[in-house]
Amino acid sequence: MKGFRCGLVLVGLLVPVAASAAVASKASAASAIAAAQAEMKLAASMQDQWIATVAAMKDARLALKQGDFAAAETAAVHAKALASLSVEQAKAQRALWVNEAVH
Amino acid sequence: MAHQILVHAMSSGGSTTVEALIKHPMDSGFVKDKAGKIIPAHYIEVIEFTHKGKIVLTGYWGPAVSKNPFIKFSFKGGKSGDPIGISWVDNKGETAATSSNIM
Amino acid sequence: MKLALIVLASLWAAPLAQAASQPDPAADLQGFQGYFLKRFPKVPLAAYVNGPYNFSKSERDQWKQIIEFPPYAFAVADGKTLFDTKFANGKTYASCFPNGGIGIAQTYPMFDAKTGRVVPLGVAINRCRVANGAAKLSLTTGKLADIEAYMTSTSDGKPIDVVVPHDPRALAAYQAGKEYFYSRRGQLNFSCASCHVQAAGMHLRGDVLAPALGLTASFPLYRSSWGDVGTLVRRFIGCNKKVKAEPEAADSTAYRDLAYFMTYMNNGLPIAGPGARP
Amino acid sequence: MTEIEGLILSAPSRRTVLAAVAAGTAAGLMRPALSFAAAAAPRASSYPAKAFIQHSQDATLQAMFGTSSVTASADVKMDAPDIAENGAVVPVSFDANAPKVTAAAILALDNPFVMACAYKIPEGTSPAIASRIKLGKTTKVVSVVQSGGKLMSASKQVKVTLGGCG
Repeated sequence: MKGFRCGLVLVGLLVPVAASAAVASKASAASAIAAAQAEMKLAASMQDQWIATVAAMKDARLALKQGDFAAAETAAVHAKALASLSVEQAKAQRALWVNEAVH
Repeated sequence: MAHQILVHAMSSGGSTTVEALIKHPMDSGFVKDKAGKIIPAHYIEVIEFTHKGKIVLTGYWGPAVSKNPFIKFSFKGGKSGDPIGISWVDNKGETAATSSNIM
Repeated sequence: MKLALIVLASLWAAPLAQAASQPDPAADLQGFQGYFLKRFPKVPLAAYVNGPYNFSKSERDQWKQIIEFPPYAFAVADGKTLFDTKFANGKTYASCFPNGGIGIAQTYPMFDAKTGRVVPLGVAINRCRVANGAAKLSLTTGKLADIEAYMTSTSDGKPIDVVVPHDPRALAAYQAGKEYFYSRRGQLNFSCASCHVQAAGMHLRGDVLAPALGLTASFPLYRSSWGDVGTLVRRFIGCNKKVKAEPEAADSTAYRDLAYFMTYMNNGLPIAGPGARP
Repeated sequence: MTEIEGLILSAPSRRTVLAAVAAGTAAGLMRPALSFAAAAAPRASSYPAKAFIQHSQDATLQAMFGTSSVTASADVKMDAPDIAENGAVVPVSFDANAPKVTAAAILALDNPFVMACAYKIPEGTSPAIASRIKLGKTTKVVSVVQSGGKLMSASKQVKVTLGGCG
């Protein structure tokens, strides 16, 4: 179980590298941030927001403010990927927690 | 409530045991606060214990004494009802004193 | 947006399916305490309130010296002063609680049928303040923790007696707390149970992990690493951060329910708060 | 890790303190502002400031006692943990079985400043004192006692680990 999770985390870290190859504009950065924000909202509603997600989002917003759209988009994509992972984790736990419960 | 001193003094078998807990931050001057600013050194330098006015112990403390310092010692003599005096002065010149009776 | 809604809907379906089997707090309690008693046969039930000190002699010896004159003594004293201080309207905290607030800490968290929510002692203290025209205090540390320390000290040794009434809302809150406790979260993928059930009594770096059984009994707690007294909620926030998850709000339903479940699991154990830990 | 036997279910002294605080009795919570018989503040001028800013045992002892010559002695007993549960609060005590003890000091050799605390011990006070000190990292802790003008000591290595669950 633990190994599976670690695998997911690694994938999450690789995603932004691929995304940064695309050409970024203010609009694309903003939409990446919006997409990440929606995913984060979902994660929070499932009581599983990762600290790294919030940090990546903060980086994205800061880069956007400074006009570095490529960096903003990269960070936002990273944030969304992390948020998705935590959502996956929370979804899985909805069923798996029972296995850890002491009866 | 800034400068409290808690004292237990108990006499038995011809000697008196004194225990005291002193409220003081004992800031070492090496620690930073949340904003990253060094918290200035603030610690008790001299503490004096008296029995019926006679000094029974003088402590010299540095910044390496724990926050809210504790001390325990004993001296010959002393009987129930005798006053035990405690006073201290710190590196900022603040002082506090209290008196308690032997139980 | 529509897609998100569908995803959400499908997510909610799972817990509904689980809720089909009725929560049975009394059976859980028996199983939970039995699990620890079987695993650590030398530790008597009541001793679990001393947490890690059942598992490390060195730590226990230091602790014994420290509680000889415990560092939380000032919090208890300050808490008493605050507790006895009148609000602007002339009333005191005593007016908000049964028995004037003395010797009642063991009954919290309490289910409030009016609001349908769980009310931990800290929240009850804040409610009392608001009802008497005072502002809320931080639920984690400072004055509220001091008041809690004093109130808890008046319950010293009393058996924990948390009630989950036959109210579907209370049972749902209990079940939500249980699910929170056992669900892994955060980037490190740990649940509360990972450390405090599965790894209980083992070392995590320099510290011994306290078993969940007895864990809530010594709160509020003076932790040397905090340098002051903090509440159970403060520990929840710290644990969430440790596993790289964003903490919930201090007065969130999640934390109230978690405290409800965890404290209920300690029913029958003596109150030993305030406590001292590294 | 297995559980250990001989548990203390409750701590009587803790109870005493709680009860005393709750009752506001002699065991005694005192506030300086309220206490009428408060003693005068001690004189800060007697503070051996120089001894508290040294980085070695020798320099510290020289500044504190005027000599750095010290003999390890079985007559000095020292109690300190093998592993500190938290470096911020480490209980350390000493007990000297020696005549005419006039002063004592506790040193932590790897702290930024070596001397943690020192005591002037008048006649009639027993040369046994317990206090709590901070240790920055794993270090040798030394209790030095001045007996008849001579220094004798006991020492112990205290391991300080990172608080794992801060």
